[in-house]
Amino acid sequence: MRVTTRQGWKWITGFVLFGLAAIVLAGFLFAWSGLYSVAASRGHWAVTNAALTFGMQNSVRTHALGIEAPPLDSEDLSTLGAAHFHSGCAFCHGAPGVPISPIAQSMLPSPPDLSTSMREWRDRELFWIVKNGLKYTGMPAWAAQQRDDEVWAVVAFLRRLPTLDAAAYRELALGGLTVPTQSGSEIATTEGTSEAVSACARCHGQNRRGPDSRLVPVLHGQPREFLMAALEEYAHARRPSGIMQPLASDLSPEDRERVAHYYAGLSPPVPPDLPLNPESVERGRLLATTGDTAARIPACTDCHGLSSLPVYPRLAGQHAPYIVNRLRLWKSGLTSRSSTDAIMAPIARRLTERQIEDVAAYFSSIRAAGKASR
Amino acid sequence: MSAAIKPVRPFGDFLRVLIAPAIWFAHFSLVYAAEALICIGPPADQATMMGWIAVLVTAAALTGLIILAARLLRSGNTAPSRSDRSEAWLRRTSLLLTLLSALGVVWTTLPTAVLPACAL
Amino acid sequence: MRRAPSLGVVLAGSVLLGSCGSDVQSVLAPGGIQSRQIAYLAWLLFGFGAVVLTIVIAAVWLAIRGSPRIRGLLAQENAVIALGIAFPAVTLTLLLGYGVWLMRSHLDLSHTRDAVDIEVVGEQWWWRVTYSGADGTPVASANEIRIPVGMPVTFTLKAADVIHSFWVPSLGGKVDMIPGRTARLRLTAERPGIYRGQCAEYCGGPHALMAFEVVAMPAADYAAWLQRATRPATTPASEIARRGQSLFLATGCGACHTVRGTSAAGTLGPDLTHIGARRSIGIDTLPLTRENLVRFITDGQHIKPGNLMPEFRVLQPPELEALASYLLSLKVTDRHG
Amino acid sequence: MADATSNYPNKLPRPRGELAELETIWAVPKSWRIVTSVNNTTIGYFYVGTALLFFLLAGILALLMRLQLAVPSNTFLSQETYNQIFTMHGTVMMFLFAVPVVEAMGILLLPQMLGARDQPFPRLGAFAFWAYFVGGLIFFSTLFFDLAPSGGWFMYPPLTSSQFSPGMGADFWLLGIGFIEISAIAGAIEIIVGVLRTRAPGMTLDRMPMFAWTMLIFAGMIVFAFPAVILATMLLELERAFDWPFFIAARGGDALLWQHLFWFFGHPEVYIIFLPAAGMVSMIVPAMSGTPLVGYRFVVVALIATGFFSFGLWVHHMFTTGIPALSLSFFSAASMAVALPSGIQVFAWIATIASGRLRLVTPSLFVLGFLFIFTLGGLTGVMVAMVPFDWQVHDTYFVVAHFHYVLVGGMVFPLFAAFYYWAPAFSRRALSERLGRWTFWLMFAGFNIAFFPMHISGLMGMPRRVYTYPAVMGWDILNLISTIGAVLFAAGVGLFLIDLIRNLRPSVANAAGNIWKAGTLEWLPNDVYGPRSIPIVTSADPLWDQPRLADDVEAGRYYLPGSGTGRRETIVTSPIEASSQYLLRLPGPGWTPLLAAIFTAAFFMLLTAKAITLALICGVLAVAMILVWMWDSDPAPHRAVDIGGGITLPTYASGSLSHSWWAMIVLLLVAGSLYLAYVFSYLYLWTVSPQFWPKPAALAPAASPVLPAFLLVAGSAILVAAGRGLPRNAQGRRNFEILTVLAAVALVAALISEVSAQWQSGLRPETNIHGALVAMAAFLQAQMTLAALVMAGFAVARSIGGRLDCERRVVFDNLGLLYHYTVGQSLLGLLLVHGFPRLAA
Repeated sequence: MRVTTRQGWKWITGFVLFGLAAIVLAGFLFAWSGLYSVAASRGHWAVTNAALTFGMQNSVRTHALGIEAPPLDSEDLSTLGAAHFHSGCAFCHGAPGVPISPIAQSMLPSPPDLSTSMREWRDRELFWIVKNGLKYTGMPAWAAQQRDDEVWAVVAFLRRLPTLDAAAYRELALGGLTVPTQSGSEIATTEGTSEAVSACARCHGQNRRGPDSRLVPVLHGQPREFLMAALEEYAHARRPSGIMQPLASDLSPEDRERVAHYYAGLSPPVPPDLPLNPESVERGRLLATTGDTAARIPACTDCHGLSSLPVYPRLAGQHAPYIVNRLRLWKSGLTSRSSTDAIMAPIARRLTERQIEDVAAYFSSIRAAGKASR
Repeated sequence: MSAAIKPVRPFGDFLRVLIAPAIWFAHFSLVYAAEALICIGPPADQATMMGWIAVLVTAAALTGLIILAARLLRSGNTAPSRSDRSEAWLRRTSLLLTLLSALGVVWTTLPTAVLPACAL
Repeated sequence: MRRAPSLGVVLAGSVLLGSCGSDVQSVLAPGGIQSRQIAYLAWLLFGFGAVVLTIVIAAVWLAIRGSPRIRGLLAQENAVIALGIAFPAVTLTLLLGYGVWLMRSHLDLSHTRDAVDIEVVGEQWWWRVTYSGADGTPVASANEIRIPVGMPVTFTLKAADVIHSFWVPSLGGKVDMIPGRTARLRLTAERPGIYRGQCAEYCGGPHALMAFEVVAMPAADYAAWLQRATRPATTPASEIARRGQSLFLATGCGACHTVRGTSAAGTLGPDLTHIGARRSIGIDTLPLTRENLVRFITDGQHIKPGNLMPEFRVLQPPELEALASYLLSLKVTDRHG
Repeated sequence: MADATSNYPNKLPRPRGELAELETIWAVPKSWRIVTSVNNTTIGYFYVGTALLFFLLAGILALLMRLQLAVPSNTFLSQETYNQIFTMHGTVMMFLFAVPVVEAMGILLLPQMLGARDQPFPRLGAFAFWAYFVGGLIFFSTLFFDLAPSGGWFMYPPLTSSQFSPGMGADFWLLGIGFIEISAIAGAIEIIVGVLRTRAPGMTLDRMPMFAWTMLIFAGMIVFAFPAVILATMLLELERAFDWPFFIAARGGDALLWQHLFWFFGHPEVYIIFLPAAGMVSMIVPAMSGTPLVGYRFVVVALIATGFFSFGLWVHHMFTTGIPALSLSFFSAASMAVALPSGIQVFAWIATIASGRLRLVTPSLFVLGFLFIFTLGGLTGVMVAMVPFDWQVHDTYFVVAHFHYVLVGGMVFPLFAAFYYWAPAFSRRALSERLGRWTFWLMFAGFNIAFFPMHISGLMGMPRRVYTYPAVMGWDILNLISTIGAVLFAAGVGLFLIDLIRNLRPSVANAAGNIWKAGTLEWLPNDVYGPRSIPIVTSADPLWDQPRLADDVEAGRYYLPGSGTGRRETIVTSPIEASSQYLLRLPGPGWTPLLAAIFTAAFFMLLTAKAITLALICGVLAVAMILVWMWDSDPAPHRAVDIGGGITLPTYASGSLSHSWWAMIVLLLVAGSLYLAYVFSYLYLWTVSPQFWPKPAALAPAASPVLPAFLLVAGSAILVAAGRGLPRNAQGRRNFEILTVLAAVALVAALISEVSAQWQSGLRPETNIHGALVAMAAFLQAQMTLAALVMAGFAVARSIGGRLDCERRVVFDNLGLLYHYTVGQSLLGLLLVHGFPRLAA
């Protein structure tokens, strides 16, 4: 039987179209019948699993192509990342000395134990996963999509994770906090373990001890009004941070007031003697105290000085990397609904990269002048 | 078919039409540049300098235009009527352009008689 | 055929000119020597334009509908020479001469020493005004310019960032303010009054809202006013104003604004030493009232999008109340001495 | 001669298959391959269509603005959106509509009008169109990504500097517009060579259709005006990208330099737009009156005078910048002078109308509307030329009204007249007379209602470029009227579109034909190959004076009734008398112009987005595409061809006879204008801030330019020697190639030696204006050196490929022109940079 080419094409096209329609109809009938089980208890077939994994891996690789990783070997980054990992990720993924929760293990797919088995992702791919999460797996996206800097901190930590044993992990993630042995009654009656309660201190330090990561602000001695306003803005997601938003929203208004009161009452820690470029500090001093008329930058000290409004932060003795990071965030266009950001963001955008470094060096070089008002 | 095999007139013949407006442009540029340069100099004798330059440049430009016009008219008179049509056309076009350019030169010069140099 | 609509348009234009001519900022409502001369020139030019337009329309009409004799006349090259070359050559020579002569009179070659000198710097998007006080000390102000009537005023015009243009139509022509250059403009108001001016060179963002007012006052009043404006700010008298003052300083307003007599000495924004005496807030966008003041402090980016003052939403209503009270109290009182 | 019917160049009947061969050779590629077409009619349709698209887009932007301004304190558009929209409206109308549409009309009409088969450089024409199409669309789409520039179409720094416009919008403007200007210059080269060298035999200068005259002067003005703005955009982009402070006052730059350069382009630009439109009117008025143009010579004089006088007007956009009064008055005088030619033209048209009988059909209506609106615009032009009056109305709505009267009246109305007039020549059906009248009256009434009140709102103090105004100003009624007028005008344009859709059926082969009984050659029966045979022209209106011409041409009685060489071809004639010189073989369809345009566009746009590597790859690909297309051009000499009438034309020409030589000369005039604009900038900035010029001791040593100068002169000598030794056969090639490479090396060595001497003397471009200017000289030298280098490599490659010898030498001739020009420019640069500071000190 011979068919001319043209007829053949017609026939094939018709067949394909009909076949497609049939498949769509059959699919709909199957879904409508409810025969498919969505149970997480059963697991996927191996072939489904392989296909899903294949798709996921390639999706991540492709989407991460355009991302450029910053240097990740900084201690500040990984320390901050560790602290967040402990409260945000370890429940599902485990950590050295922290087993995966049995509840998390019952997810489909069950989350990988990152402390022992981590696929060989590139930095940018890890970043993409942490930032965007993974559909259908339970891996959530980063709570504050504008804060790439925080995501990179987690990636920096993940890079260090395989080298850590339980003790080193505790030191890094808990900020050297020691958890006193608790009595049976204490364990039986308090809500959680003592680690969760000490969430602030893990990053921000306590008493005479400042933050371990210099990307974390020193809260000691900051005005109570400022601390309360900041916590409230985090809690209501007006100030974006994937690290602070979950923690602040856990606290009741009274808790926030108490913790603000606590940090406001602390004496500033003695900053470590770091080598600073004296020229940079001097340029920073000039800018901070007199501003730059040509670039329309007002003097920093007019708002960040001792007699300024208590909702403004004091900057003396603050970590330089923290200041730099914060200013760069605004400069790169961070949109925030915080009322203090509304004032600072336009000014920060006018600073040059060098001015940012100078002014941060200057503020980190001076000592906070005693205790701020309570 | 004689139209197609006539000897080729060089393009320069056409460019000659542009001499008159070019004189205007040169005159214009010179007085403008003179004013600009005089005004960054010492203020003492700006006015006299500008006056002299204006007179000299304008005299030169007008002389040039008059010579041009005279030559165009003369060649128009002397050339026998059988001279080729293109040339006659170009010549009369040049003559009219010379007239317009002369007017342009006079207009450009007019303000130098009224306005002081460099005053803002 | 086309004559009727065209004349109609001209007529309608003249009627509009005459009837709805609001003289808030009009070239045709001159209040100064320079603007009056230019207004004369304008009317002269309109007359000239009307004549020429009529000639052209008539010629077209005749070329289409005229008698064969007239059409024959129009169809000659001589008509082109007469109407297209000779007529414009004569009229334009006259106009050019008049224009140049007028420029000469504007140059004001006999610039007198008793002229008032005022420096105006265009900034994005406001006007920094500096008067020369009695003993030559500079007196800073902003966004409102006071001048004496009948005296020539010399404006020294500069730009701080981009190009602006200083223009008060009822007093005279505009002059651009160009970074790195200094321009001068002489204006003389003939009668007292308030003349609106506006930036005429596109300067980005809220260029449309960069207006100002020139208040022309009798020479004696002006002298007295300048005398008062030279003094530092009054100390706040009421409790609420005193609270406002300390808030003003604590909020960091002084980083950008100056209030002479206090520690606020910023120069990025307008000088506020006597802001309570000004007529408007937000560079002539709103009349100066307590409510508008508060709005501008907390919601300035809506009133004047892109302006360089951040919104101070950190302040609570009672604090804003105190701040506004303080600012409104900043005015020179008429107590002499 | 025309009456001698027995004396036609070619005898009938024509051989069978001659016409079919012509049709095959000139066939336009079918379906989607039509994008590879280079026929002037195809490219012309695309070009006009794209320009109209941009007219509509920019018109929509105008409507948005009018809606925003309809009532005071409106919030329909935000401030930033409005600023972007008015910037884009001006930019798109000027750069993407006005100039391209005129070039498009030129590409579409000129070959037919001149009796040629096609443009002399079909692929260049296609490249110019595609570059404009791709670049224009990308540029316009920035509006949808909030990346559009917002600094005004005039882009004054410092507002557009990186400090005050930090986003990418300004870069899109600078690179996008710079790129579209390059496309305009490509078109101008095409038009100049086309008008001067491809006219039908016998079409002397004084028999040229007036539209061709205006296009010639239009293109000539582009050659001298556009380089100024190209230089300006280069300077500003270099300042934004590398901090070379050309416009930053603190380091000796000057914001006014931009204004000088921009308006040195910008004012002639107005006449660049107006002249071709006036040319269209000069074609339509005689045709509709049925009589030759009265005062043909006067009109030509007016065109030439306009071309010159318009270069003396640029400061009249700067009357309020505080320049000395005397300087201003020079420009006031020149502004008066330029009114004269316009007067001449207006009265020449009126005289023509009077000498014939005007048929009041749609094209005539648009012409009459043009006369009224343009006269009014010209009169307000005289007003703003009066300096004191301009002090008041500059930058107000009075000026907005004025230039819309001049541009819409002077250009859009004639263009619409042209659409209605020429549609039958390019469409199977004419446009509708009934819809046309409606269109005209809506547009005419709408225009006047929209723009006349703006004169008054301007006088009442309304500045330009304001996104809102308070109610107290009393401008609200006038603005509302303007908005209503704008809507009416838009309705007129909309009606025109409906007419186009209903009646326009593009086709040259089966066009409606000479329904107006016009007298010029574009009304001959045409097909894809143009006229069947190339006529002998004996008057300015051949179809009137040779009544049988159309039939005879179509029958193939005149020159070149078929193809002489089996390729596309057209007759090249002498520039003044139009006597036949040689037969030019033209390239057919190809992908290279399209690809070259896409890669060029990609190069500029990626550069804007700072994707440097990708941009460079695309740039190299663009050059490669151009080289590929050049490889096949300049075909080997073919035997001479008999075109009829006993005339045998050679098929190859070199030296000044070659059309390609003319194109290179025009290109070098562009380069020369650009360099003159640079020299002007150098001297101008010195007058502004001489304090930044270093003492002679701080300059590069006086001896340092000796080496580069020597290398340059030596290079020229070597290249001359290479030309002497152009190979006759394979043996001679080696020497020629070595010499050419040596010459290229000398050019590069000269550049390196100059740059290193300056660098060693401590000169840095970002330090101050002097450093930036010296670096700029090197930049411009490097640009020319690179071009000469590519071309030298190309010549060597052709020599190796056996495509260059002592007869087939056009590529080498052009290299020679480019090379010696580069040497001359570089020597002038050395003299300026090393000599001037010593002279000034």
